[in-house]
Amino acid sequence: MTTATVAVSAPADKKFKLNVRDFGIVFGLIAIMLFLTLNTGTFLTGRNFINLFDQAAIVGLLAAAATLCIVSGVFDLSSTANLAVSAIAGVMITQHLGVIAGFVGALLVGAALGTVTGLIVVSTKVNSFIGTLAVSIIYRGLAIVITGGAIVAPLPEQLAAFQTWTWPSLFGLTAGSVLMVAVTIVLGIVLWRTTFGRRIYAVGGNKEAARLSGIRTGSIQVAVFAISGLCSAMAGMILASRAGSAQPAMAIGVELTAIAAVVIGGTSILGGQGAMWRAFVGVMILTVIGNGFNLLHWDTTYQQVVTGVLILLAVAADGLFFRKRTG
Amino acid sequence: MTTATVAVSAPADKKFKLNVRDFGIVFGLIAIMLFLTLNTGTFLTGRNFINLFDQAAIVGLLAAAATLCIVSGVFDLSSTANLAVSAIAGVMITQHLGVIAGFVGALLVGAALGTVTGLIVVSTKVNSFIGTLAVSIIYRGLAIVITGGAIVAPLPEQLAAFQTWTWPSLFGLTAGSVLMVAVTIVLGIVLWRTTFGRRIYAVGGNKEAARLSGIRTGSIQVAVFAISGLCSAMAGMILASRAGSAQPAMAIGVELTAIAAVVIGGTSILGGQGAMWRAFVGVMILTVIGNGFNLLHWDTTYQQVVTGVLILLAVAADGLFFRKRTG
Amino acid sequence: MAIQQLDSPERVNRSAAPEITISGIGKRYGASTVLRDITLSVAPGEIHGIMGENGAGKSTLLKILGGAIAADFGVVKLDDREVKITEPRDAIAHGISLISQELALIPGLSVLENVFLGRWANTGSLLRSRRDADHLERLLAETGFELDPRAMAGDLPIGQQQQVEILKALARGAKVLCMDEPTAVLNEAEKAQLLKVIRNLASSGTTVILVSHYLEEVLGLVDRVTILRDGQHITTEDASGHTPESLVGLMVGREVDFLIPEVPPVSPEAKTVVQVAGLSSSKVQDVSFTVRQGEILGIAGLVGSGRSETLLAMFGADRTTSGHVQINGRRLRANSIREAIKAGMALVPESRKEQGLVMSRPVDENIALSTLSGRSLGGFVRVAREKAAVSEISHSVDLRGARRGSLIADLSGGNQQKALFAKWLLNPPAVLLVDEPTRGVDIAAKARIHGMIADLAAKGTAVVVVSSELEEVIGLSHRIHVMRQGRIVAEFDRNASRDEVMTSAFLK
Amino acid sequence: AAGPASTADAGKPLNVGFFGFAKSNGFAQGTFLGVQQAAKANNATATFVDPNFNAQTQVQQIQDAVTSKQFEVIVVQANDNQALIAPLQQAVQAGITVVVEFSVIGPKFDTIQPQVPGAISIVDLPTSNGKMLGQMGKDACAKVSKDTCKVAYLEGFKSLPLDNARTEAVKAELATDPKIKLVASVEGGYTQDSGRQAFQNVSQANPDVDVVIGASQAITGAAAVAGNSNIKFIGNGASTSNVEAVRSGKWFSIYVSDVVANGAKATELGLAKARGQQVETAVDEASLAPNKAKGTKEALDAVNYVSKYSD
Ligand SMILES: Nc1ncnc2c1ncn2[C@@H]1O[C@H](COP(=O)(O)OP(=O)(O)OP(=O)(O)O)[C@@H](O)[C@H]1O
Ligand SMILES: Nc1ncnc2c1ncn2[C@@H]1O[C@H](COP(=O)(O)OP(=O)(O)OP(=O)(O)O)[C@@H](O)[C@H]1O
Ligand SMILES: [Mg+2]
Ligand SMILES: [Mg+2]
Repeated sequence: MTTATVAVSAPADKKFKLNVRDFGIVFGLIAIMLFLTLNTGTFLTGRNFINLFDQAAIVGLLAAAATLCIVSGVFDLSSTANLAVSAIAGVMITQHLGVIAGFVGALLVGAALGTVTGLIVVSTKVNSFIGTLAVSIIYRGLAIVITGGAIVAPLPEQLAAFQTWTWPSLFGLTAGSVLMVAVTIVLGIVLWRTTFGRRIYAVGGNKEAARLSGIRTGSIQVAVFAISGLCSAMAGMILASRAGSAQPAMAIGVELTAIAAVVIGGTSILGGQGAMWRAFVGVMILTVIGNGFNLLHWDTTYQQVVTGVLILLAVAADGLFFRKRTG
Repeated sequence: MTTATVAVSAPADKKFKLNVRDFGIVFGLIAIMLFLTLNTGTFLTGRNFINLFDQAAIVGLLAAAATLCIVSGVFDLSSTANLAVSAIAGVMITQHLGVIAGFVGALLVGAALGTVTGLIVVSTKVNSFIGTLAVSIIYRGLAIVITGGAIVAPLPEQLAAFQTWTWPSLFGLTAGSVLMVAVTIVLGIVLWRTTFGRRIYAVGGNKEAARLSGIRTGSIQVAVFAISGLCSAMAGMILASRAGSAQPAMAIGVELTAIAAVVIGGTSILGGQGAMWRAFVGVMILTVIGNGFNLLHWDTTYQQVVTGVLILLAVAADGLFFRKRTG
Repeated sequence: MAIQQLDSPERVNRSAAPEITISGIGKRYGASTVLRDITLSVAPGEIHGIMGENGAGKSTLLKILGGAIAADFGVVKLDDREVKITEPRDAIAHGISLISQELALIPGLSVLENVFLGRWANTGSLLRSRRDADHLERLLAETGFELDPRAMAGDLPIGQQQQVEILKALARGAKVLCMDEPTAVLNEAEKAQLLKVIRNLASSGTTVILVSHYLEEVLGLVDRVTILRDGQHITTEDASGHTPESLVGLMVGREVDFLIPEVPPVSPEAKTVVQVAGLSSSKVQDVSFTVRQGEILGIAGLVGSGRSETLLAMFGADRTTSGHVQINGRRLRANSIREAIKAGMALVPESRKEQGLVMSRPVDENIALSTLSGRSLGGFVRVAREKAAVSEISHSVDLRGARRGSLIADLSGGNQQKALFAKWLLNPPAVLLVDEPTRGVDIAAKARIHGMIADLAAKGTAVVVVSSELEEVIGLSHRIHVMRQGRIVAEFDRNASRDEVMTSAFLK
Repeated sequence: AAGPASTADAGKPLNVGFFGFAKSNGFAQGTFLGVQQAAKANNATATFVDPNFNAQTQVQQIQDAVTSKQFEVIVVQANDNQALIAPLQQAVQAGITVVVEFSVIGPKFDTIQPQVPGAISIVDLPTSNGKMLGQMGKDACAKVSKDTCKVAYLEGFKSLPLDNARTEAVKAELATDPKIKLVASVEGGYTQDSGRQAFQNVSQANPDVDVVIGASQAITGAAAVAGNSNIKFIGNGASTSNVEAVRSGKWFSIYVSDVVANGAKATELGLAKARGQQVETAVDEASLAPNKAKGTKEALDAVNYVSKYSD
């Protein structure tokens, strides 16, 4: 069986090429950042980077969760509806039991709702896209029912503590940004190096094959939805903390931005492929484009056209030049 | 070869079962309609059906196009952005060349933009979900650029003619509703009985197999995007006709409703499966739920929760009871 | 669940293989009964063959044992204890591993990760890939497979994917191995190696249940053989008393002539139909040959030698870098499948699932797909004509199990292969390229496909056959080219011996 | 950061950033007209920064404007009443003059006082807006010669607290008149199409409805399907076509806000403060509108009111 080795020829060369290909989208991000550094005096400042991370916090958390979902072969369009409900629950708990209980409560509610979403999707076998869309309508409705459609806010004396997540912390970044970075790293390691992560890839790559290998595909997907719920709750907590209040319409539509960021980063929406750093790069590309526009003082009339073209260029370049083999 | 006949036993029985399974979602729609008929005096009236069809016209047109796209394996998230641009173009042409030229122009612009979207997606090989999302940002931007952000309206003396699509026609239905029904039927036949339709299924079901069968997979998808653009333009024309004007923010987000309707009807988002009548049933389920709520005089606070639950029930029932085999 | 707890995988590993008894197993899909009252038992350490025509229910039976699908009736007993197998994980917990006909690898994971899928070595939940890698190295040494542990499973040729599946079962310490046509996608050398592995496993106490259409292979390997026909158990007998002919008699219920038919010699004045000149692509270099009217050219070679790529390049499906193809003196535009089809070329590709069939569509539609325009009027499909043509061709390839509107995915593997063949014969081609034409079809159908290829040649079609079954290539072809590393390295006439061809394929 | 004192020089040209709802929105364009006029008159330039109705984008734009120090004055129409609090506080701290225009920013919908410390608030309160809509509903019902007057209210969005606050105010005001029966209160949204759909359903369920109140875009859609009925329409908003509808007698009345005047006033206040002057920090926009925002035919005719925006 000597011929079997033909395919493994010149491994060193191959490996290098693979790397360049795989990181194509990073060059896109670097190119945009370089352009902004050269064309504005303000892009490459500490203050601006603090802003960038702060702006990326919400989408970043949702995109990290969306990466797990998409890699495991599901979409979670209910994430921002869950965000609203858990933020509202957090504020209501805060009113009665204090700020810390409120934050913990928000996270528990988020994880619980995520689990419920997962159980619904897995047990009814409905396509996750439509299933979570329906669930998101239900959760938004729930948010209206429990608030009566009004804004909820912590008691005035709790407000300062409640706004913890807007405070500067590590490297001057807001606590919310730090949380986002931490969650991205932790979930990145989970996906990359744990058995759970491997199972996520397996379920998303070929569900039937995973099942035939004895993997409980349903449990894996429910767990992924639960984590997604947890991340939504964190994002909700940060948003509520910034605003000092919560309401049913929070972050409508941001779930799509998060999915867009994940895909721009290069994770396949077909499942079974992708990585956490890709979500982060995708989020950063979107954030930097918006930021750059504002710093460049360009006429915002053309902003949308240019934003669209840039996203297209980034994704197309990645596909055309760097990852031909999957084409 | 006597054994060949064994498998064809009891064909009558078999055929009936197959049908029930396939039409599961129709029973969901009938159940909702029956409930409304029994619980309101107003649901089962001619006037209300005229309203229902009128309300379904826009989503119906977009869902018909979305069915072609999804069956052929692509998403068109740019459809409502295209809708806005072509409606605006239609109004502007109307101002200079008259109403008929305006309508024809709108359709041409819509088809042309759809073709451009298709060429971009096919030639850059980018995933259609993210590609058309980027394109939709560009088209919305374009709409702002050409209008300067303002509303455009036909000249006052053109208004009456421009509002043709709101006039009652066949069976008292508005002309817009009739157009929607006609387009659904025509595209349904295209998908069901033409070589083009067969090719759409093949490309969506297995692109490589389609290519090796001599099908120009790229051309098929571009054609599908062009048709999608044409349908968007029709929807835009009806919307502008109703409003007597057009503006860049028209119908934002309705593309997702259309996709939801398609999937609720039972077309798989994986491509290669589905049918046009499913889109129509999906659109009708969504429309009837909204309509029913208002007729029932229920407290609208719970409307969203109930809507979500109903959608979930309809889709889950279809999956669980009627189409087990594809699970 | 209770049983699962009693028999933890570790305990199964240490104990010997159980005696398997199945009784009264039945399975229905809608109104059609696929398995009816199957009762048989398999002794520990036995190699048990299961044979039958395409659609007889062999895969269904194995899937039930492996937990991939649940039986509607009947029970499975292990060592006289009834066990409930409703999910693959139940079967795995009892030491039963299924290697199904459609391979079940995760394309985006590496060989290493696939082999230990679901049972990776770990501390807490962090992976310990080093330990897995060592384990895999041992398994590779035991089996003699040569695989790169880091290669992506999706990038491997199908033969190596099959090896990964076997390693996967071994890594689980399976005591019962259910293999559904494992050799169908392998070449001669790989086949021989696999049979050796199976024998080793059996001699160390593993039970093997094997489905195969290769009569000699089965007879040379198994202890006993069970015959299924139309979902029913016909008989279970010792293999030793049987000949290929007697087995076929049991399977089909009548006599079949399954020798490769004699193809008439090419007449000396037959025109050259196909001329391939210096064709090169990323996978093949400077391939040139001609095929005359009524001639069958066979291409032999090892996995990865570029045989399939030669056909794909000729058909315009793989991008060529130089060279060209002429049909009847007319030079084809490079890289245009449509022009190749228009010139009368047809390609039966090697992978029916990836390249051949649209699984989500009905059988009829699949068969008619490449010849749509010929049976349409003003863009509309002429359904009645299509139906007539399809049912005629289905009959002549002996396609079974297709009801009105049934999806191609619901057919048995062998019948899918027949549908694929039918698709390209719907319009009789002037040039027929076939890649592994009889992969997974039963002996009778194989004879029929061979007969059809010979018939087409007799009527003047120029045929190029690629097959990993040397008998098939040698038996069918007038001439044989051998490929190695993307080049044609030798040419033989039809009197060549197996050994001659093998040697030239291996030679460095 | 630079304090207000450094921009006190009256002769120095200043930059005004108008963070409107969206460029594609006629209301925001009308406001921008006023912003431009006031900027020109006060030695300043005005720029429309377009978030396209997206609250998160708007947050980002304000943060980035603080970083790039592009504007001395920010006039903002909030797409979200809470998300903008934090970035606007940053802006105030960075020495930028912040003017909150039209939409309240902060959790309270019943006060015109600025809820972002240090900002100027020139707003249209949803509660007083709702009360006025209710009053006009009562006026309309007074002209209905039946024992009970059936009113339908087309709300904005149930998920928006601001809309809900307005809805509550409308309902409370209508409830003070025993003759009035509120037969429906449903989501009517802010487009003609959503209004059309809501009205179709409402009138199907209540064929004899007398008065319909709602956002003027929604009312435009509703009136288009109502045809020549006797229904009295009351719209919340005063675009050219809305004003025309009232003055021609097709609609009963509208809630008028003079967007150009509002934009101009907001900009004047902002520029004055940036140049170090003392200015009022809480203005009720209804007070800038003709007839305290009650746009009946008589009131509009009396001042020969012409709207400066279309929607
Ligand atoms: N999901 C399904 N739905 C309906 N019919 C099915 C399904 N799966 C299998 N069948 C039918 O069951 C019968 C037995 O199929 P099975 O795959 O067990 O055959 P097989 O003996 O393995 O044949 P082959 O040799 O071709 O692999 C066939 O007639 C097939 O069409
Ligand atoms: N997905 C792939 N990625 C990388 N290389 C590949 C891939 N598929 C095939 N190859 C390489 O292409 C060459 C020829 O492929 P292939 O195995 O299909 O040849 P073949 O002669 O048709 O063999 P067989 O038909 O027995 O599979 C080999 O060098 C093989 O390793
Ligand atoms: Mg089989
Ligand atoms: Mg091959």
